Amino acid sequence: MDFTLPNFAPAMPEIFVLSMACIILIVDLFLTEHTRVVTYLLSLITLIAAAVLTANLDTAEPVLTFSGTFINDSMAVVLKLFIYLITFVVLVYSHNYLRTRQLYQGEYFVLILFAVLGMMVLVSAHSLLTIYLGLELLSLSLYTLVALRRDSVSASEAAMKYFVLGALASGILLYGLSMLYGVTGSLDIGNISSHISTSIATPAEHSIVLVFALVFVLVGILFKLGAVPFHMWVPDVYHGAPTSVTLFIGTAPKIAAFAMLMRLLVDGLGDLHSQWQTMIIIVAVLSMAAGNIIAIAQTNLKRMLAYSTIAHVGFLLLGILSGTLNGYASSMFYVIVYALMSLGGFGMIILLSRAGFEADRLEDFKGLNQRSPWFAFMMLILMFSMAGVPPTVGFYAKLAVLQAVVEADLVWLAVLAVVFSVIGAYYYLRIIKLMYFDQPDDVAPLAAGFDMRLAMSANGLAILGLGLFPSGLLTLCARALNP
Amino acid sequence: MEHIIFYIFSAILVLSALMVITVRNPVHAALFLVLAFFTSAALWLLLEAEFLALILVLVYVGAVMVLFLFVVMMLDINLTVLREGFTSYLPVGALIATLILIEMALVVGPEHFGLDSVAAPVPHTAGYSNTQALGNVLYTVYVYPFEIAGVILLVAIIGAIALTLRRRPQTKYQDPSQQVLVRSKDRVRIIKMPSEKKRGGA
Amino acid sequence: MEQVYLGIVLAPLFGAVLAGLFGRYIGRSGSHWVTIAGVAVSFALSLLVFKQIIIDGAAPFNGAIYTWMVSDGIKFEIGFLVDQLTALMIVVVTFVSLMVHIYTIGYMHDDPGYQRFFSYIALFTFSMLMLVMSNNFLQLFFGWEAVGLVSYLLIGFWFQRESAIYANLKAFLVNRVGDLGFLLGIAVILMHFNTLDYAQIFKMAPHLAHETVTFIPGYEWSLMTVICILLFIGAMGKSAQVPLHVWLPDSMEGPTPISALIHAATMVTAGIFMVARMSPLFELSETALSFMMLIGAVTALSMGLLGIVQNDIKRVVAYSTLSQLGYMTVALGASAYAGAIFHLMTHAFFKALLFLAAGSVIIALHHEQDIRKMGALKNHLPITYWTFLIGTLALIGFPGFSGFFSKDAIIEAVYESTLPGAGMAYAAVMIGVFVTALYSFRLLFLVFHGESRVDAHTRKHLHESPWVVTVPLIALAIPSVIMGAIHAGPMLFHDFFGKAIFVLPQHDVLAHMGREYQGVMGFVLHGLIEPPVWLAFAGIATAWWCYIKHPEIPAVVMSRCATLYRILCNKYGFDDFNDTVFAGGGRRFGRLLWQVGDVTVVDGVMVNGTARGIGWFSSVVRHVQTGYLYHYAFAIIIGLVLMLGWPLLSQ
Amino acid sequence: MIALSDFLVLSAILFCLSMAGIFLNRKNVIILLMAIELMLLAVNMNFVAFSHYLGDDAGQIFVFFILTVAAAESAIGLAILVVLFRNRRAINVEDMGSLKG
Repeated sequence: MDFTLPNFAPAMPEIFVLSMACIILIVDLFLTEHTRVVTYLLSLITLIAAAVLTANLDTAEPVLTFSGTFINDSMAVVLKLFIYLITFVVLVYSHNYLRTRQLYQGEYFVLILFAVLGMMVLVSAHSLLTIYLGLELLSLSLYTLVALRRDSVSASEAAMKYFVLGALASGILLYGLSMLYGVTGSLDIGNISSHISTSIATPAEHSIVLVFALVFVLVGILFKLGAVPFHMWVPDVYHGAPTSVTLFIGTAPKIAAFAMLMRLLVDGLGDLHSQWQTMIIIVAVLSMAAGNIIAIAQTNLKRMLAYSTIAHVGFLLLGILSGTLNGYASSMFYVIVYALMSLGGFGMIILLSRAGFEADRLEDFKGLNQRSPWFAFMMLILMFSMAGVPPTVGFYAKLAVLQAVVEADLVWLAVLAVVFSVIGAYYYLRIIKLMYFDQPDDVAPLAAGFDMRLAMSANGLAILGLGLFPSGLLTLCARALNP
Repeated sequence: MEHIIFYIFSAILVLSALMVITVRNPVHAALFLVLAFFTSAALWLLLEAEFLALILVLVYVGAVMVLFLFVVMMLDINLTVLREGFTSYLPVGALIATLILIEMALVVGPEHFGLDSVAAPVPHTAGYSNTQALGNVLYTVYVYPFEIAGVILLVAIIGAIALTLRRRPQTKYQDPSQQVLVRSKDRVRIIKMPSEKKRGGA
Repeated sequence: MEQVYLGIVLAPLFGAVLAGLFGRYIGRSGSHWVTIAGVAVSFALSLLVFKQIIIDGAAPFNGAIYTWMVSDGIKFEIGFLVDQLTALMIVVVTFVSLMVHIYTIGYMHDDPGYQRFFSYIALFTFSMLMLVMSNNFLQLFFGWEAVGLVSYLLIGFWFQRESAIYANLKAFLVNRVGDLGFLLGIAVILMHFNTLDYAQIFKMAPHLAHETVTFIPGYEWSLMTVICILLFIGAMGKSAQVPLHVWLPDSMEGPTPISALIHAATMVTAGIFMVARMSPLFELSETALSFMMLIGAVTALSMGLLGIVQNDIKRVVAYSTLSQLGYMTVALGASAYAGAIFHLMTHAFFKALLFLAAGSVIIALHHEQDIRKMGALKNHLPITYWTFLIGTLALIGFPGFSGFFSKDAIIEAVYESTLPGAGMAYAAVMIGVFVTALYSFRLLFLVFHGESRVDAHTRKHLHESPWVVTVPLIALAIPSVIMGAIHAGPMLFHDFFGKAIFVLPQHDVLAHMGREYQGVMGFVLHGLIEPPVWLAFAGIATAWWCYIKHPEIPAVVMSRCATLYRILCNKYGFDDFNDTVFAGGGRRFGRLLWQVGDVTVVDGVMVNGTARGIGWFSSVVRHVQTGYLYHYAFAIIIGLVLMLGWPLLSQ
Repeated sequence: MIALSDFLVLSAILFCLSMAGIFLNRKNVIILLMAIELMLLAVNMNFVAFSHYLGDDAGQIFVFFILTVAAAESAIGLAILVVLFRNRRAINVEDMGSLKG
C-alpha cells in the first residue's frame, strides 16, 4: 500500500466543528434545563473559534486535499465565514424562544452544529461524493430540526413533506450524478470539467447525455434553492416549522445551496453554460412571478417571507445565468445579503413573540411603531431592503444582479425582473403600513431580552450600513471568485 | 447464459417494483421491496460487485426493511382508507411515468450505451477480491467521505432518538441500581399493633 | 475641513434621528435639546466656514466624500462644493433654522406630536444643507426630494385636519410636476455631458452652447435652452412661481414655525439657489433668462395684489413671500444672481421674523388667524409689535432697512437689463413696490392699530409671548435691519461670490451699476430720489388712509369693483382651474375610459386596478399550493419531464 | 454479452416506477418512503453498472455511501412518520393539508 497521510490543515475548521459537536452532545447529557445555557454558550464559542480557524487558512491558491475530495479556496472561506456569522445570530435569536417553548434541548444546538458541518462540507466539496454527503448531512439535520417540536401537528406535517420531497429531489440529483459519472468516468469535479471541455471541443455523441445528466442535477439544486416549480416545500416548511428553525432554514442553507450550485454548475459543468442558461432563465422568471404574486395574498408573515424567498431565488439565479465572473459575484453578494435580510425578517417575528404567542401573522405587526419605534424602524429597513429601496443594501444587491443581466445582453429579462420587484414591493410596503398607520391590537411591551435586542439592532443597522457602503462586501465577493 | 439470468432477474425486479407501488397492504409492499433488493443483489453479482451485493442484502434487507416492517406493524393503520382513489389517478400516473421512461430510454438506450459504444470489460481474474479492492480505497482515498458518512449515521441516531424517545410519567420503569441498593428495612416495615379483641365472641 | 463640512450636514441629522426614534425615551425636553444642539453645532461650524471662505478668502472646496457607486463610468458620489455661495447659504439656513427651533419650544408647547415635530424640522434642515452643499446633480436631487418629502410631512403635521391633508397633498402633487421637469433636465444633462459633477459640466458647457437637440423631427432647440428651462421648471415648483405657486398659500395649514422655515430659509429658496448655482448654464441661454424674468415679474405683481384681499394673517405673509420670490426670479432673469441671493438672504431674515411675529400674535389670540378679529394689539404685545414693524419696513424696502438695498438693487438691475421683456418686468416690479407697501401696512394697521375687534374673553388674557418666542424675534430683527447695509456693497458690486457665480460680460448689469456705487450712504440717498421709495411711501399712505383714517373706504371700493375683488379672492382662479381642469378633467377622463372600455379594461389600465387585479390573481394562484404532498411531488416530476423534454426535442 | 444500456434501461424503468409510485400513492406515506428506496435502488444500479463497464471502483464506493445514507435517511423518515402518527393518529397523505395556500 502506498498511502501518504492527507493534509489535514485545510480541513481544520471541519474537524474542529465535528469534535465540538460531539463534545457538546456528551456535555449536554449532564446538564439540566437550568444549566443548559452551557450548551448554548459552547455552541457560540464553537462558531467563533471555527471562524477564527477558517479566517486563518491560506487561500492564495486553492488547496486540494483528501485525494481531491476537499477543496479550500477563497470562495469557500468567505461563504463559510458568513455561514458561521448567520448561525451565530440564529442561535442568539432563538435562545429565548426555545426556553419559553419546551424546545430548549441540547439536540437543537447539536443538530444545528451538524447542519453547519454539512454546509461546510458542501461549500468545500470537490467531488460528487462529498457534494452528496454534505447535502445529506445538512438535509437530515434540517428534517429533524423541523420535526423537533414533537407535539405540534403542523411541525410534523411540515417535516414529513420536507422529508419526502427532499428525498425525492436527492434521488433525482443522484440519478444525475450517476449519469455524470457514467459519461465522464470520474467523481472529481476538476476531472469532470476537463473531460467536458475536451468533449465539447470535439462534438461527441455524449453531449445529449451530458445535457440529460445536467437536467437531473439542476433539478436537485433548484429544489434545494426553492425555485419554481420545485418550490412547493418552501412555504409549508417555513410555516409549519418552529420559528427558530425557520429562521435557520431560511438563511444559512441558502448560502450552502449557492455554493453547491457554483461547484456543480460553474466549476463542473461551466462549459455547458449555453445549455443551462435557458433553463435557468425560465425557472428564474417563474420564480420571480410566482413568488411575488402569491406572496401578496398571504396573511401569515412566515408564509409571506417564504414566497418572498422564492422570488429572491429567482433574482439570485439571474446573476448565475449571465455566466460571467461578475454575474457569479453579484449572485454571491445577493445570496449573502438575502440571508442577512431574511435573518432579520424572521428574527423580528421571534422578537415580537412570547410564550403562547407566535406573532407570525401580519396583524401582529399592527401599530408596532407605537409599541417600539426603534424596532419598527429596523423592520422598515429590512422591508425596504427586501423590496430593494435605496439606500438599503437590498437595492444594491438587485442592482448588481441586474447589471450582470444587462451585460449578458438580456435587457428584456432585466426589465421583467424590475417589473416583478415592483409588484413585490407592494407586500413589503403593506407591512410598513401596518406598522406605522394602524392601531395595535396588542399593546404589551416587547418581551425580548437584551442580547436579542442588540443582535436585532445590529442586524438592521448592518443592512443599512452595507447599503451605504456596499463596495466592501461586493469587492469581497468579486475577489472570492477571482482571486 | 448471462443473458438468461439477466432477463429473469430483471423481470422479477420490475414486477416486484410494480407490486411495491400497487399492492394494498404496506406489509406486502415491504416484502416485495425485499424481493426487489434480493434480485438487484443478484444482478450486481453479474456486474462483479460482490461486496455491494452482500451489503445490499445485509444492510437493506436485514436492517432497513426490518425497520420498515417494524414501523408498519407498530402503527395501527387503517388500510381501507389508504387505497381510495387509486385507480382514478392511475392513467395520469402511468402517462407521466411512460413519458419519463421514453425520455430516459432515448438517452440511456443502445444508441449511446450499447455494446458498440461501451465495450464489455474483461472479467476479473479469480484471485481478485472486490471487497479488498473497495477496502483498500475506502479508508485511504475516501477517508473524508467515510468520516462524513459516519457523522450522517450519528445524526440519524440523534434524530431518531430525539424524535421518538418519550418519557411517559405513567409508565413504570425498572431501575436495577435502585433495586440492588434497596435494604430490607426500607421495604418491609414492621409495626406493632395492639391485638384486637374479639367482639361479642364468635 | 471635510470633517467640518460633514459635521454641518450630519449634526441636524443626528438630532433628527435621536428625536425621531428615541423621542419617547429622551422626552420632550430631550428632543428639543438634541435637535437644537445639532442645529447650533451646524450653525457654529457654518460660521467657521463663512469666516474661512469669505472673510479669510480661503480657496473653495470641491471634492467627493464618498463614492456610492460607479456605473458605466459615471460616478455617483456624495460630495461637497463649498464656495462663497454655499458658505452664505449655510449660514442663512442654519441661523434661521436655529431661531425656528428655539421658537418652536414655545409655539408647539402643548402639541402631542412635539418630538416628531422637532425630528422633522431637524431633518428638514439636514435636507436643505445637503442640497446647498452638493457638488453634483445626484445629491442635489436627493436634497431636493428630501426637502419635498419632509415638507409634505410637515404641512400635513396636523393630519387630523381635513384641510391639512388636502394642503400637503397639493404641495406634493404640484412639486411633483416641478420635479418632473427637474429630473428631465438632469437626464438631458447626463445624456449630453455624461457626468453629474458640477465642475465638469460647467467646464464643458461653453463648448456645448451652440448644440441643438431635436425632440420632434423638424424642430430644433438649443440644448442649453432646453436644459435651463427644464431645470427652471423644477425651480418653479420649489420656489412657487406662477403657475406652480398654488401649494404655497395652502401650506399655511402647517404649524407656524414650519411656515417660517419653508418660506424664509429652506424650501422655497432652493429653486433660487439652484438657478444661481447653475449660472454658468443659464448664462448661455438668453431665452431661458427672459422666460425667468417674465415668470418672476408676473409672480411678483399678481401675488402681491392677492395679499391685499386676504384676511388670514399667515396668508397675507404667504402671498408676500410669493411676491418676493417673484422679485428674486426677476433678478435671476436679469443675470443679477448676486442680487437674487442678496434678496434671498435679507428676505430670509425679515420673512422669518414676520412669520414668527405673526405666530406670536396667533398664540396670544389662542390660534385665531383672522385679521378682522384683531386690532389694537400694539400695547398688549409690544415686543411683537416692534419686531413686526421692523420686519414690515424691511419688506417694503424702507430706506436703510435690509430689504431696501436688495429690492432696490433688483429694480435697478431690471432697469439696466437689455433682455427681451425687461421693460415689462420693470413696470411690474415698480407697481409691485406700491402693492407691497399697501398690503404690508394694511396688515400692520389691522392687527396692531385701530379699534380692537378681539372678543372680550380673549382680550382679558392677552399678554406678551414667553421668552422662547420673543428672543428669536429680537434675534431676527437685528439682521433684518442691518444686514442690507453691511452686505450691500460687497455682495452686489464687489467680488463677493468669486467664481461661484458666473455672468457673461454683456449681461453683467450689476457691474454696470457698480460703477456708480458710492458706499452705503450714497446708496440710501440715491434711493430717496428714486421712484421706488416714493411708491412705497405712497403705499403706506394709502394703507393709512384706507384702514386708519377712513376704515369705511375698503368696503366701498369692494362693492364698486366687485368683479375685480372676486377675481382676487378667487386667486385668479388658479385653484378652480386646477381643480376643474386637471383634477376634475382627470376624473372625467377616467370616467370616460370607464364608460368606453369595460371594467376589466380599466382594471388593467389604472394602477389601483392592476394592484387589485394582481391581488385577485394572487388569491387564485395561491390555491396551486394545495397542501397535498403528492401535488408537490407532481410539480417536481412535471418540472423534470419538461426540462428533460426540451433539450431532447430541440436536439 | 449484456450491454451497459440494458442495465441503464432497467434502472430507468425502476426510476419511473418509483416516480409513478410517489404520484399514485397519495394516501400512504409508508409506501411513499418505499418508492424513494426504489428510486435509490435505481440510482445504485446505474452506479454499479457504470463502475463495472468503466472498470473504475469509484462508482461502487459511491453506492456504498448511498446505502449508508439511505439507511440513515430511512431512520429519520420513519421517526418523522412516527411523530406524525402520534400527532394525528393517521398517516394519510390527504390529511396533511393544514399547511397550504
